[in-house]
Amino acid sequence: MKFAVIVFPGSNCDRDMYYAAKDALGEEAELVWYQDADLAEYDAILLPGGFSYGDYLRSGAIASTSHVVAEIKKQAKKGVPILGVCNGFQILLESGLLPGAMLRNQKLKFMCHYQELIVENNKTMFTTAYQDKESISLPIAHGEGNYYCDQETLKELQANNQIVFTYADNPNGSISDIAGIINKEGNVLGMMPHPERAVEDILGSADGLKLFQSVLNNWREAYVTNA
Amino acid sequence: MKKVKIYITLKQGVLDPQGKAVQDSLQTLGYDGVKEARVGKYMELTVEDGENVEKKVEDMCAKLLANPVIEDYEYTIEEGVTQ
Amino acid sequence: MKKVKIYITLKQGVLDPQGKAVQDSLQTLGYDGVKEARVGKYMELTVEDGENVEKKVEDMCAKLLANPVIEDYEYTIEEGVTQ
Amino acid sequence: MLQTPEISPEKIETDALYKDMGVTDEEYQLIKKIMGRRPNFTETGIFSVMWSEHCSYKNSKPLLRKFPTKGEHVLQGPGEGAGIVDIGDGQAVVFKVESHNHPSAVEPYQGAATGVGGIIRDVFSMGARPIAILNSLRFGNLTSGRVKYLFEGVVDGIAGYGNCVGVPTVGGEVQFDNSYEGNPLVNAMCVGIIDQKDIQKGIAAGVGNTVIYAGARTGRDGIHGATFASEDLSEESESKRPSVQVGDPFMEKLLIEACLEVIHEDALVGIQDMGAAGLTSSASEMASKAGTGMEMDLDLVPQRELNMTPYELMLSESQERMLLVVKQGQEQEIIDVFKKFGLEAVAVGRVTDDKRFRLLHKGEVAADIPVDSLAEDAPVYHKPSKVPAYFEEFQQMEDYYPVVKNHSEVLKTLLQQPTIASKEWVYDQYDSMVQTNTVITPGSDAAVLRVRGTNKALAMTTDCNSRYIYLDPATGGKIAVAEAARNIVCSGGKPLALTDGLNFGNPEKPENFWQMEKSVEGMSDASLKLNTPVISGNVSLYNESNGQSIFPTPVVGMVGLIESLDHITPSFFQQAGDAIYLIGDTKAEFGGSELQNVLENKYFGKAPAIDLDIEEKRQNQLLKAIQSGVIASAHDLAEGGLAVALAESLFDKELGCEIKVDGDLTVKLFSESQSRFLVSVKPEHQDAFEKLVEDANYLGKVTDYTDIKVESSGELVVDEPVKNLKALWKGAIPCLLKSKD
Ligand SMILES: Nc1ncnc2c1ncn2[C@@H]1O[C@H](COP(=O)(O)OP(=O)(O)O)[C@@H](O)[C@H]1O
Ligand SMILES: [Mg+2]
Repeated sequence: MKFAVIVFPGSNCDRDMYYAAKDALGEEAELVWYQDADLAEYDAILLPGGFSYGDYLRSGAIASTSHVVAEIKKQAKKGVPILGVCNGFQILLESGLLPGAMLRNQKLKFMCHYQELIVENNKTMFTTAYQDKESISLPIAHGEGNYYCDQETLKELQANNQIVFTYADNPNGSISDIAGIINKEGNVLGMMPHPERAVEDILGSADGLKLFQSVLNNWREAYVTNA
Repeated sequence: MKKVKIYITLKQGVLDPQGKAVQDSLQTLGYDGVKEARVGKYMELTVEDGENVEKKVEDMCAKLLANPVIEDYEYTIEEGVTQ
Repeated sequence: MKKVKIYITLKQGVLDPQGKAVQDSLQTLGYDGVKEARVGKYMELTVEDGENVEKKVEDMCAKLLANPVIEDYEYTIEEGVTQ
Repeated sequence: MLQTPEISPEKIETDALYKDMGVTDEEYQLIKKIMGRRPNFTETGIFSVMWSEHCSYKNSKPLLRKFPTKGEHVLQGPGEGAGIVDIGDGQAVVFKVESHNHPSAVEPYQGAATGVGGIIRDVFSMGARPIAILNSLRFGNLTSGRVKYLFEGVVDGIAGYGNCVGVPTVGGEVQFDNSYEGNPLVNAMCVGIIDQKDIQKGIAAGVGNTVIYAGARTGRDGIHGATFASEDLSEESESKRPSVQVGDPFMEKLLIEACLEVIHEDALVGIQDMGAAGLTSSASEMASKAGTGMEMDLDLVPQRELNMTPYELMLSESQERMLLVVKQGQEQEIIDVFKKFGLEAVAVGRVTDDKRFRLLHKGEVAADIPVDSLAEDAPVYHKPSKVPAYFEEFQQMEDYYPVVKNHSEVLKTLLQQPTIASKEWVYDQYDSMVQTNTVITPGSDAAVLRVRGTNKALAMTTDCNSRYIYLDPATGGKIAVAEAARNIVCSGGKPLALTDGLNFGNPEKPENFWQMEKSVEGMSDASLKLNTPVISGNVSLYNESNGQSIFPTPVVGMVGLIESLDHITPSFFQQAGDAIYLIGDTKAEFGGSELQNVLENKYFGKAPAIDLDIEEKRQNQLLKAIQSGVIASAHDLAEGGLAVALAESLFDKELGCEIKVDGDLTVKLFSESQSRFLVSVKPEHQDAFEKLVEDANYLGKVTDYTDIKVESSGELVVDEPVKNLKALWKGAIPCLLKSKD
C-alpha cells in the first residue's frame, strides 16, 4: 500500500507520519510537497500535524485554500482513505471536508501529554483493528483542539455514527468530548490526538499503530484479496 | 488605494474562552464593571482602487478571512487613504 | 450599559508575520490588489455605566488589553447599547 | 518607528556620543587609531556592537580560556555556532546554550520566543537538524504579579516558538529566588544531530565568491540589542522597548528545511545565522575567520521598512535571517532551494582579499573597517577581582543547623516550594514529543531521545543550583557540572560534553568578577574530572536590577550518550517489592538548602562540600550497574534532600515505600549533601548491585499500598498517603499563579 504524506509549509509532524507508515507499518510512503500535487498514484492520503502557515489567521485556514486541497477533495470523492491529524484535522474542517470548526482550548493553553480516548466506532476503515469502546492512550499536542459545531450538526454526527473517538477526560472543551470524526461516506477521518506518535512501545504506547493497520487491512481486503 | 477595516467576531452562542479570560483578568484588576468581554480579530487591508472593491472584500471575508461556522464579519472601506 | 469597542494593532514597524501570511494567501487566491495586510485584535466590552468610564477603559487598555511594547490601541464607547 | 538620525563624526567625538552606544573613551581612541580617522556614525555603531560583551566576550574571554575544551570525541569546540561531539556511526551531536534575559524582562513572550529561535539557528547553521530544546529559567518569587506575568509570558513564548517550528522542548529547569525579581533569566539550549560529513562552518572563504542573504527582511527591530544586553536593567530600559524583536517561527521552520537542503549543494562555502548584532557580526566574523574581507551593497539587502539607513541595516536584529557564502557563478542553485520554500535569497556582496569590511549604500562607501579589528582583535579586559565580604563572613559562620519538629509537615512544605514543586504546568505547554524520538519526556532527571535508526539514545539536561554558587562559587561551580552529569548518568548515559550559560551581574564590580572567576574555575575542575569538555557556551553579564546583582548562575547544559536503548533508566520507582538504596554519605549540610530558605527566608553559611574523586567513582559505578541491568530506577538527590527525592520517586506510578533511617533524622531526610543517588533494585539483583556499587545503603522497599512510611528509632516519623503529597506537589505552581497578590 502506498501512502502520501502531504507537506505544507509549516507542517512539522510530516516525518513522524511518514515513519509511522513506512517503518512501523512497513508500507510504502512518500512525503509530497504541497505544490507537487498529483495524488492519483496513492492509496491513502495523510495530512500531518504541525503549524501550516504558522497557524496564522486560523489554524488550517490558509492551507485549506491551496491547490492540493482541491486535489484531495477529488480523491476523497473517489473513496480514497484520508486521515487528518491535529493540524491535518483543522485543514479538513477549514476545507469543508468535515463539518465543524476548532476553537482555542478552553484553558487557552497549548497542551501536550498522553490522553485516554474511547473508540466510539470501530466499524470505520480506520478503526476495525480496535475493539468497540476500547480505551486507548494517544498523545495530544495542540492549542486549538476545542471542537465546535452547532446542535444540528452534532445530532447528525451522532445519528450517523460519525464520532469515532472521544476523550475519556475532556482536556480542551470539545463539544460532546469529541476527539475525532469521520465523514458520512466513511473515508475521511479527522482527529486531534496523534496516532503516529504512538506506534512503538519505546515511545510510550503503540495504540496508534492499530489505526494504520486498520487502513492497511481494509485496503488489502478491498483490493488485494479480490484481485 | 483604499483602506479596508475588517472586524471579525465570534458568533453569538459560540463560547469565547479568550473573552472570558479577559473579563476575569479585568475583574482581578478591579474593573468589576466589565460585564462581558468578547475577543475577535481586526484587520486592515490596503487595497488598490479598482472595480468591485466591495464585492472582492466580501468574497475575501467569506472565503478566507472569517470562518462562517463560528465567526461573523463586518467591514468598512475608506477612500483614498494614504498611510 | 455601555458598549466599548477596542481596536488593537501592531505598532508601525513591528513585524507582523500574521498579516504577511494573510496578504500572501490573498494574493495566491487572486486578490493581487491587496498591497498590505495587518492583523490585530478587536474586543467588545460591555461595561456598567458609571463615572470615568473613559478613564477606566484607557487604563484597561494600557495595563492589560494591549501590550504597549509592540501594540497601539484605539477605542470607541457607545452609549446605552442593549445587546 | 523613527529613523535613527545620522550624526557627524566630529560631533560623535566632541560630544562623546559613542558613550551612548556603550563605547568607552579608551575604546573610542583605539577605534580612531585603527581607522586612522574619526569613525562615522555607522562605523561607530558597528564597533559598538562588535565590541560589546555579547559579541566580543571582552570581559569573559580570559576566564573562558580556563575551560577544558578538548576531548577525544570533540569535533568542534567553542568558536562556531555550536559545539559538536562524535557519537559514533558517522554521526555527531551538536549543541549550545544561549541567553535572552534582558529582552525577556522587557517583553517576556517575544523575548523568550526569539531566544529559542536564535539558538535553533545556531544549531542548524552548523548543518545539523535540531532535535530538542531545553531551557533554564530563573524568576523572582511567584507571589508578585509582575513575576507571574514574566513567568507566564516566558513559558508561553518558549512554547509558541518551539511548538510551531516542530522541535520538541524536552527538558529544563526553573528556580525562583528573590535575586531574579527584576532580572529574570531565560536560557535556551538546542541539540541537533548531524552526519559528520555535513558539518558546515561560518566562513567567507574564496575571494570572489558571492555573499547571499536569506530569510526574513530587515526591519528596525532590536537595533542595538547587543549593547542593550550588555547593560544593567533600569527604569530607562523601559523606554528602550522598541528594540524588542518579534519572531516568526513559521519563517524559521521554512529556513530550517531550506538550509538543511542547501548544505547538500556543492555551491555552498559557508553559512552562519544572523544573531546578536545581525548582519554586522555574521558578515565580519565569517570574513575574519576565513582571513578574507567582504564588501556588501546595502541597497540589495531585502528591507521591510522604508528609508533604512546603513546604521539601521547593519545593527538590526530582525530574526530568521541567514548569511551564506556561495561559489561564484553557482548562486542560482542556492537561490532556487530557498525559493521552493517561499523564502527570499539575494546576492548582496562578495568576498574580497583585502581583509576589509566595506559597505556601500546609495553609491557611497558607508563603512570601511579592517575586519579583524571587529572580531579576532577586539579588545580584551582583565577586570579586577575581589573576594566579597559576604563570602568571608559565610565561611566563618558556624555550620547552620535547622530545628525541625515535625518532619512530615516539613516534607509537605518543601514539596510545595515552587523550585521543588512539579513543573508540569510549564512543560505541558511544550510539545515534547514531535519528531517521535522522545523516550523520556519532561518530568524525569534528564530527557532521553533515541537516535533513529540506531540502538543508541541521547540524554540531556540543564542544571545549576545558583544558591550554592552564591555561597561559594568554586564549590557551586563544581556542583553544577556534577549535578548535570548525575542527571545524565541516572538516565543511563555517559556524559559527553557540556555547554555553559554564564549569567552574572555587572563584571565591573570586582566582587561580581570574583564570582565569575571562581565559578569558572570550579566548573573547569569538574569538567576535567568528569571528562565533559566545554564545547560551547554563552555569556550574559549585567544581570542586575536597581543595582542588585542576580545570584551568579552559570547554567550547565549537558548531553550524554546511552549506548543501548536497554540502558534507558527511569527516575521513579517501578514496582512494589523492589529494594531501595541510597548511594553516598549524608552529612549535616544545610547552607543554601531549600530547608534553609523555608526556615530562614535567606541563604547563608557554607555550600555543601563536594569531592570530585568520590563523585566520579560513584557516577562510574552507578553507570556500570545500570549497564549491567541491575538498576530499576535511579534519581539524583538535589534540593530538599532524601525526603523530596523519595517522594518524587513515588509519584509517577503512585507506589508507596517503607524505609528505615537512623541517626539524626533532620540530617538524613533534608540535608543536601552532594554525590548521592536514590536507586531501586529488583530483589534478584540486590547481590549483584551491592558488588558493583560501594557506597550503597539499604533503606527499605517499594510497597504497593500507597503510603510513604519512614521509620526512625522504632518510631514512624513520616506516614503520608502519596496521593496527598502528589496533589500538593502538583498543585503548588498553578495555585500560586491563580492567587491574587
Ligand atoms: N523549564 C522547563 N522546561 C521543561 N521541562 C522542565 C522545566 N523545568 C523543569 N522541567 C522538567 O521537570 C523535571 C524536574 O525538574 P527539576 O526539579 O529541575 O529536576 P532536577 O532537580 O532533577 O534537575 C525535569 O525533567 C525537567 O526536565
Ligand atoms: Mg535530577
